[in-house]
Amino acid sequence: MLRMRAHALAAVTLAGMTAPALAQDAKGSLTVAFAAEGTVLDPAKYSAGVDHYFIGQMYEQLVRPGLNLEPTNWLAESWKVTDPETKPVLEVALRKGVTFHNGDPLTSEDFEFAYQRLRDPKVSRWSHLQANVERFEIVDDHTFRIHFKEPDGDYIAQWLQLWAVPKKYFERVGEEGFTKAPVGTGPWKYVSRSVKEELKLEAYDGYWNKQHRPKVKNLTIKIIPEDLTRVAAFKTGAVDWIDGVPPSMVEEFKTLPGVKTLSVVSGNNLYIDFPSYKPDSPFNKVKVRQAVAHAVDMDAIIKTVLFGQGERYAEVGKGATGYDPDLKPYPYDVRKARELLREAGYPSGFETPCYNLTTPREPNVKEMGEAVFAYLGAVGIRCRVQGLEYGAWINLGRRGRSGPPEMDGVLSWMWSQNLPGDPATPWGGHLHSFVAGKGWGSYSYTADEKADAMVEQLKSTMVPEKRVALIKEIARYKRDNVLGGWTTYRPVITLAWRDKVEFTPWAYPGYWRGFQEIGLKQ
Amino acid sequence: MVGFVGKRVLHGLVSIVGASILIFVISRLSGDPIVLMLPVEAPPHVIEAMRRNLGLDLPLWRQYLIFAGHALTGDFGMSYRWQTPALDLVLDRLPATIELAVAGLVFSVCLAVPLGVLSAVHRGSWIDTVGKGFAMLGQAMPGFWVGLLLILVFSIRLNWLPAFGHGGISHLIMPAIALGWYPVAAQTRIVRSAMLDVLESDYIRMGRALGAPERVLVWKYAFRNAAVPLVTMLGVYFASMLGGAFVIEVIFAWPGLGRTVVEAVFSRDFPVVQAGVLFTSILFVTCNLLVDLSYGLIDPRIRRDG
Amino acid sequence: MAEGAFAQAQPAGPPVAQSRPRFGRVRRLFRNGLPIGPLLLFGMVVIAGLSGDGLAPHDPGALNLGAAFRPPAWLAGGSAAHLFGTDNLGRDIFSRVIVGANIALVVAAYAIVLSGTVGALVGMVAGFFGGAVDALVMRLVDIQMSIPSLALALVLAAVLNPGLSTVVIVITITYWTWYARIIRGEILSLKERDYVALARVAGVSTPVIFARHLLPNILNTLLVLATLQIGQVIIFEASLSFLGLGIQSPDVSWGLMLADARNYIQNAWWAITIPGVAIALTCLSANLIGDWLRDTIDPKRRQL
Amino acid sequence: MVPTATERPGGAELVPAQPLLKIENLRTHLHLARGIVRAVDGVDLAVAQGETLGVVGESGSGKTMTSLSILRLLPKPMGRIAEGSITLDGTDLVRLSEEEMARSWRGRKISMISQDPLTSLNPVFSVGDQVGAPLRYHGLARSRRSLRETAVGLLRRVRIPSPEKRLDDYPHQFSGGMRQRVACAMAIACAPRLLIADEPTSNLDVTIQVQMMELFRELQAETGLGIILITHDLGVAAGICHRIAVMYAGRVVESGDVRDIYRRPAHPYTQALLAAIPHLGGGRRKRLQAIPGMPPSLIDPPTGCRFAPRCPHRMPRCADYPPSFQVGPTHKAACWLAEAGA
Repeated sequence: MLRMRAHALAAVTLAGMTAPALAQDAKGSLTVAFAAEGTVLDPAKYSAGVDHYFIGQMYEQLVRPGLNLEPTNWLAESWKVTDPETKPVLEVALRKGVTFHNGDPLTSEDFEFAYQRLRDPKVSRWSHLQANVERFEIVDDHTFRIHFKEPDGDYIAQWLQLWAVPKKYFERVGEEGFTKAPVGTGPWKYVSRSVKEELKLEAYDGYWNKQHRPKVKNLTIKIIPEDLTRVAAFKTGAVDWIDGVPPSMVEEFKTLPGVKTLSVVSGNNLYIDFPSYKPDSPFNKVKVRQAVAHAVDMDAIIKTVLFGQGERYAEVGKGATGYDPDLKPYPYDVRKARELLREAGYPSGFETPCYNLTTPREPNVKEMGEAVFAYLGAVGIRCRVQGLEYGAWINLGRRGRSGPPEMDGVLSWMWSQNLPGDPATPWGGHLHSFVAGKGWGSYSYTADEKADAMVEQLKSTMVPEKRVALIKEIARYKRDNVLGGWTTYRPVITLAWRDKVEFTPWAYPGYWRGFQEIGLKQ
Repeated sequence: MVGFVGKRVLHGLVSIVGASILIFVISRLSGDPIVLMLPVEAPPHVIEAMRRNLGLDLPLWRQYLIFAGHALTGDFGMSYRWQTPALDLVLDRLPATIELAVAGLVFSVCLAVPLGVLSAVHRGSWIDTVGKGFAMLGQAMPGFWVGLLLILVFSIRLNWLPAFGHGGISHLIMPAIALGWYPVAAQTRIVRSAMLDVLESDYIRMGRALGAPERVLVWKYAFRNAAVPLVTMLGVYFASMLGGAFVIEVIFAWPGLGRTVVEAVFSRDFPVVQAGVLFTSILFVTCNLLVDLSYGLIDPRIRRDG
Repeated sequence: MAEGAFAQAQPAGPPVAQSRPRFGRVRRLFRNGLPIGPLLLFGMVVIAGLSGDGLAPHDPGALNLGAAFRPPAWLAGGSAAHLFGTDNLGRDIFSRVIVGANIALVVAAYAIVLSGTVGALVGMVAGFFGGAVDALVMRLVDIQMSIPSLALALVLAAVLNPGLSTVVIVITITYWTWYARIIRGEILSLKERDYVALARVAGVSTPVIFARHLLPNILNTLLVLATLQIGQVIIFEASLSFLGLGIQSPDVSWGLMLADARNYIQNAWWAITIPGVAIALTCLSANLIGDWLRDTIDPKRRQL
Repeated sequence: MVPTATERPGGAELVPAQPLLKIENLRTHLHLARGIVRAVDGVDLAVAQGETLGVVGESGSGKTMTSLSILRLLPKPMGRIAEGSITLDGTDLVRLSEEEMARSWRGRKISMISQDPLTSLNPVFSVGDQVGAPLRYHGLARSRRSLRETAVGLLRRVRIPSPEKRLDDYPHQFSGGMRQRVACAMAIACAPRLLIADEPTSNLDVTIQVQMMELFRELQAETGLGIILITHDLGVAAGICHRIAVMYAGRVVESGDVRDIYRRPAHPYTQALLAAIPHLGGGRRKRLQAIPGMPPSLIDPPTGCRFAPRCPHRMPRCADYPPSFQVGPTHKAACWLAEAGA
């Protein structure tokens, strides 16, 4: 039974984790502002990353990335996977002494209950993630096993999927009651919520993690989508912490007296895709795709259009599983790009539709798209630009659907690899070729047998070392042949808070907006 | 009186039902919501299951009948995005929009009435031109632009007013200005020309002949007559306030129904779009009815033969 | 028996064209002269619009990342090359304002012509024939009027995949009721006039009655309505573009420029002020011309 | 009680016992775009206490403009009193400031009843409120309750049936006649010295007209009120006026006791007016004579007698401006024909 070497560190209980630091009761209150709002407060009903902003404050998972993104046991005291290559069994030993906000102790039944709800498509939108799980076995109050039908690398990559939800409390108050008064094990207890306006939380005194816990009593999260208004709220002192400092104001915020800022990668990966699977399309030729990779000065775009709020990456971002520092993105070289186009048989370039997302899902994504298309035009790939708002953009990108005509040109797209990041699922969606009905390549414009084989193998690789090696191999192959699109940048978000606020940033859950450790200087 | 009310209520109901059908059909055509709800990597069978689950695979007319049936019992379906009953979402947000629309209307009337009266009393003088100019300016500037400039000046630079959120009066000032300035020109014009007529009337000259001070004549006896035509139009202006609120709420982070519907349209959240627009039109129809009934209060002649 | 100044018998609901003998006299006393200023201003917008990007010194779409956020020429750091400065992507604002005028006029022209014709036709039919037709049309108008215009526009724009043609269609669908309601009122009052009744008695066919008697009067009102609508259409398009459902880049519209510039209000206040001023001046001049037209041609229409 | 007229030696105008109102050489001009209209061009009138003076003439003869001059309610900014004096109880109203005129004269000492009862009452205020208003304007109202009582008293005085119940009704709930009575109540609310009635009955049918005249007579008898009755209807004037002044083109062409004017009209215009009144009975079927031609433009009025162009007895002398000749103790006429009888 091969112990998880990479996670050996995780198996050891972290030093000092359980040492009972003297937790004096937190006092005072703090108001923060988010640009976007989590929709649901029930982890099983989670639909997109933004939901983490709220769920991440009140609920917890078995494992999570630590302060420098290394896997850290959280609600799990220890866990191991046996027979990872044949019939894997995940055994988890729960941490003792953990209680829910209403005082109920955390037991294996709670996780079985969470598992049952995550499997049910009527409740969860991620039921397909439990597809490979055969059964859930409760060994005792603090130990349970998950038996897999076949190896499932993704299950491990996404922090063992399960969120702690109080079974007895849920069954007593029912779904309706639970959404009105949610209970979890997290550092923050639910107080009240007004959709589109604010979420009020209170520090949970009985929180199990004495070392990493909030140092302020009341927290109010305001929702202010309009950048200008959010900045005004911060400057006028109405709020003490904001996320999403507009890129154009980051320099100014860095110089503001009494204000601290933090610029971190948001976990989303942006790229430009093109129909390389279509034989009659110019993008079927690798030289044309390489020409695209050379044609755009992404560094200049990041500096001016994004005000430095972006980080170049080649296939896998820094800190993500399988990051290969030796794999460099294509350099900006207009002469090389034109030469490649000539060799590919397009001496005077060609016309193509270019689809740009106009809704700011990431800051300045529209302006970035316009800039990229302008650079392509400079080397001869002349764009007929069409702007699409989010709903239309998603509908256009999807493969194998009825409705608007198939995407037939250059498309500005994005696919989050989460934090710290694991490319397996995204590659399954846009590197693997599109296979109707199988769930592979739902947004893919690539058809390459070798890439397909490697991605399918990655799906079933649970052994961390093998997983990292395979990711590096796929990344190199993907980069050299510019498959699954050309990777441009990973957006960087900037948070800002006043000196009086003590804030230690945790990446996940909440994509840096988790207030695991926040307080007021005494 | 009853016949008149009955007919109006019937018309209102027809409008509301018609509006619900119109919005139901149009929103259904605005693309597939399932793809926006499920994660990008959800497999096709999960998508099909969700579509069946939500009944989106049924023919359009059957979907409407189901929707209408449920709506009558108060069930407007679950919001695709918020996964809470759409009705709760809408009813939570409706008061904020009403508050903003009323504030906008109050601002515009409080501006249009004095402007209209003064420019009528001092016809041709500089007050007349300045008044009209100020009112015309409002009609020439998009509300959202006014909002942005107000935030820039009063919130960021001068830090007098909170730039966002919902709370006391201070939160209402800028949104009300941004929303209310637009119809001021039209309202001023109505009050001004009504006032011009009234000031030349016999009963005003009679009042003057009896020694009434000019102030009493203008602001008591003349004004109430001039207010009648404006009141008749209040219903229409309240509707334009509701319409305008959509953009203003987005800028001022105002937790109103407008912003909810705007976001629901972008995320193809049909239940919320339907419930939101339906309640806005119910609001509009009721307030029109109230304005019609309120004629009697202002204009006694209506009471007798109304 | 001298007739009373005006009998204030208020019909239920907003008064349809209520004639006021005394009123006409007051207005004519104050018929203002030709609005020179607005005509000049609007003329400039039309010239800029018709010239497409002929007058524009730079290519409005050309990015120049190095020259982002250049202030207007008259400010420190500004250059004559960019009269109104540049925006966040280094594009010349002056050229974009000129091309924006083109889009504004195109949208206004198409939208007004379409909504005007549709609205006028429906209004005339409803007014002239009355009865069931009139009731049906009025219910349709009521239904659409009970949905705030922007909400309807939003849903429509999401259906039709935003762009210039969508903006025109959305505005037409929103504004035809405005024309229909007013033209119907006009027809109702004209129908009562004796010469129409006489023509009908004399066996004149309906289309001829329409053409000779009703149309000329309607044209007056339509002209006034159209000029008054220019301002509203431009603002409506700007609001749609601001929400992201109006004109899409690479097309240039003033509303879109405002939407793009709103995040840079700190670094480039001119980027958000100048397009706004362009909208304001165009709408102001259009409204003033509309008012002047209404005062001279058709004083009774004061309620518009 | 008909006031006795005493002879005033040499005075062109026989002045009644105690002159309430005296208008001397009044000229009121309207400055319009197309020129200066000399609406009132040298008018002399007088009204005694308790006397009713009828001012008769076609429309545009200046009678309404004269009444507006008395009240200083000329249309702003065109109307202006160019010359002359209007003396009431010894005070020349022309010299008074606007505020003073409003505070202590209009509605207090002089008040007016206008022509059309339908529009002379404010449609959106109750009758009680409007009748009480003059008392409020002039500070005669002590408390709300006493104001209501006074208003009820006033309405009773003008013969409005069950006034207590009707106080809170609105004008549209009253008939034309009733409304004119309410207007009358408003006019006499502060016990004025002079009442100017501008065509008070022309919009009423005959039976109501008679009642109104009866009301005026009663009020006059009770309070010694001076009344100026402006009308184009000689029949109505005959019924109530003690003295008549006939105006034509901004001038008083003839004035005198009602008996003198009706029996011995000295001025051709007055004769023509009288000939235009249909007589009941009177045997001979006389065709009503219309007066040919139109009143002259008042912007540049013809020199000499202004009635000359339409006068059947036109003489070369008429080219000169005829002064007022004394044709009887209280009877004057501005016509060369009358010179013989002076």
